[in-house]
Amino acid sequence: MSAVLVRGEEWSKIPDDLYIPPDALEVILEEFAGPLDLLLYLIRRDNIDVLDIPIAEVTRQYMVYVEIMKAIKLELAADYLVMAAMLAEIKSRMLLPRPVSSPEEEADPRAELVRRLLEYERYQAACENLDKRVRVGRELFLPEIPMEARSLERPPPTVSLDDLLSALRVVLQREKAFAHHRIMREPLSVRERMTNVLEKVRSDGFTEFTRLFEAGEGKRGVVVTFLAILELVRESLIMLVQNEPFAPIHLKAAA
Amino acid sequence: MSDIRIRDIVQAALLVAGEPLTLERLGSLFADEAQPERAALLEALGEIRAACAEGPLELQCIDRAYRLQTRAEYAPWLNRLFAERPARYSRAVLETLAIIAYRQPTTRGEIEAIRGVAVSSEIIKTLLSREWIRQVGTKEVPGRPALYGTTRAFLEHFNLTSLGDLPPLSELRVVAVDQAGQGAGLGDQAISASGEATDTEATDTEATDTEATDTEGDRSEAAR
Amino acid sequence: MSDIRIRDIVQAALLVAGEPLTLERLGSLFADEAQPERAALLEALGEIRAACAEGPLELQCIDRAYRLQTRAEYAPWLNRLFAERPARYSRAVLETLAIIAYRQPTTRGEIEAIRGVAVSSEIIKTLLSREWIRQVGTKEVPGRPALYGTTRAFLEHFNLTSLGDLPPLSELRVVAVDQAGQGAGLGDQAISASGEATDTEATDTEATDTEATDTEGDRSEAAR
Repeated sequence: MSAVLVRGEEWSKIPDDLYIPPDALEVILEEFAGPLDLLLYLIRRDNIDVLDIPIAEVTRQYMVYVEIMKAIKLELAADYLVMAAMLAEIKSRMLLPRPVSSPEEEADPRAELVRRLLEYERYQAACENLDKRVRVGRELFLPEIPMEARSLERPPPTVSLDDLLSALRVVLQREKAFAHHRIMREPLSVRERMTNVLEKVRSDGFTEFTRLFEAGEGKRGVVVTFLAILELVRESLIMLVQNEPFAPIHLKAAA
Repeated sequence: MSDIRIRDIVQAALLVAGEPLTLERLGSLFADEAQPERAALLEALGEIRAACAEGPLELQCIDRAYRLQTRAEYAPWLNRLFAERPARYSRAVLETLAIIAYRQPTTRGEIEAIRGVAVSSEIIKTLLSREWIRQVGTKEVPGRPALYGTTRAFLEHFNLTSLGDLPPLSELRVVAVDQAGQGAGLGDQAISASGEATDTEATDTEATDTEATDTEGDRSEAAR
Repeated sequence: MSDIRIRDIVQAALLVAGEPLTLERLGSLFADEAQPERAALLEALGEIRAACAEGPLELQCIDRAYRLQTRAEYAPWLNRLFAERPARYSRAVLETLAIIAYRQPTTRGEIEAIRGVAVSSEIIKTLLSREWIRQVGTKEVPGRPALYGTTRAFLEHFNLTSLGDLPPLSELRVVAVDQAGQGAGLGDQAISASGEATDTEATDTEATDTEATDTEGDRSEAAR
């Protein structure tokens, strides 16, 4: 924790005619990581034993800083005010005469504050250690060597047919819960052909019906294609057009 | 510290720069008073080149800038370093793919209706980029949804000559009923309950690991 | 090509990987039939470490993974290579990080209790976006606050082989019995109680937990 500096001079008392450039204000506030940090700073600056804090004096100094922060209209974190209240309370409790006849000795009002300061001090030290470590991008740099002849392969995912089918079984089981969906009546070869037909027909022009059939496929192929076309028409995915009876039939994707 | 040689500094810079370095840029590493001569830098580069002869790196000069790169001979090993691990598809992706296979041409809405759960665009994108499905058209209903079908690559991956090689649905249904029956006296409720359970699972996975690589999958699992 | 040594391949991989590599990952560079033994890989790493002694690099182990990095002595020159200054983090950010590192898994409330000041979401966001911390769970207390822990990226950035590499937290100073205090001496009981509360980790957490809610209460009161 470096001292609070304003224009290169350590700042412990506010001169009456204080002028603080706006930038310096933020520096001051940012310099302290919180009320405990400010208290520790005050304690260390005056070589005070944390275990025996002259609470009145420390409170006075703490308030000076808080007043500065207020005076320069910085939005003071509520925590600073909470601490101010705590200090004031400790101070007043310390002033109360302690009953001599008290059977149980009353705890030192400072005990909780001391505990927190000591605890915070440990982590402050840990923080300084961390900050001092050599770090990547500051003290350490990592080699970044390009690789010659790099090729990017994308291996296929590890999916087996069993995986696929067992996923479908789950769907089917679940589907029973959705009784209103009756799916997949047509043989798969028809569904596959539906996809193929859809790909062949275009939306911006007509495709001749007969061109969808391939002689090499035989009777079964013709039947499958025909069923596929019927199903596509039924699902309104394609339109059939015939200008007059016995004229050539044309197909068009419904778009 | 004083025994750090120009050559070591130049080498360090070439290793970490991530881009080729010109002589000017190399010179700028040094404080003004310690600025080496051009010749000294060139000498350092020469030494580095010579020292590299042993190892996996080589010094390249591209358009008057220098860089260290691995020798091409190392590509077979190094490619394995960057090889993507085979992805593992989530249940949601598999279900979607199965429904497209059996129900094609079909829309995302139809898949959602069957799965009873939303199908994220991630899932569709995953399957499209893997080229296992493709868009074969659009459906003439409001919103004009895309119609998807499976591809030749899909058939090839699963070693099928045609979709007809897939077991017919009726067979799967029987197995499904058998499996459901093992739960002893399952009424409608029980079935719908198990349906719900898988639903949640599906939505869970959808969010995170659509095409998670193994490690990513593990990580997100650990994070949960 | 046949005279490429394991060591050269490992070195090449370390130079191009851009992240620390585990022994498993190094092994995976080799085709199945040429997979070197673990011992051979460790030997290669040993040779690399020895060969580095001369140059600007050193071998470092981060969380059972290896990387090559420049020695800290080269920082003055290498910093001139990059126009961008290394990011500076405020003490609030670093303190928060240190507390998370030493107390993980921990909540924002616990950090606030130790620091005596609110931990802004900005701070947490900064640390999360640097991937130095991550949420590792939620604490089962009202409000279910997030539990944070540090990441592998944290170890990488701060050049730590493991969390155990961090110096131990300094001993909590023993609170001496002091009767000569201002006005009132510290009571024995109070001291031993507070001592116990912070002595062991387990009770430590409890102590700060209660405190956490305390401070939160205070703050909301102050806010009113």
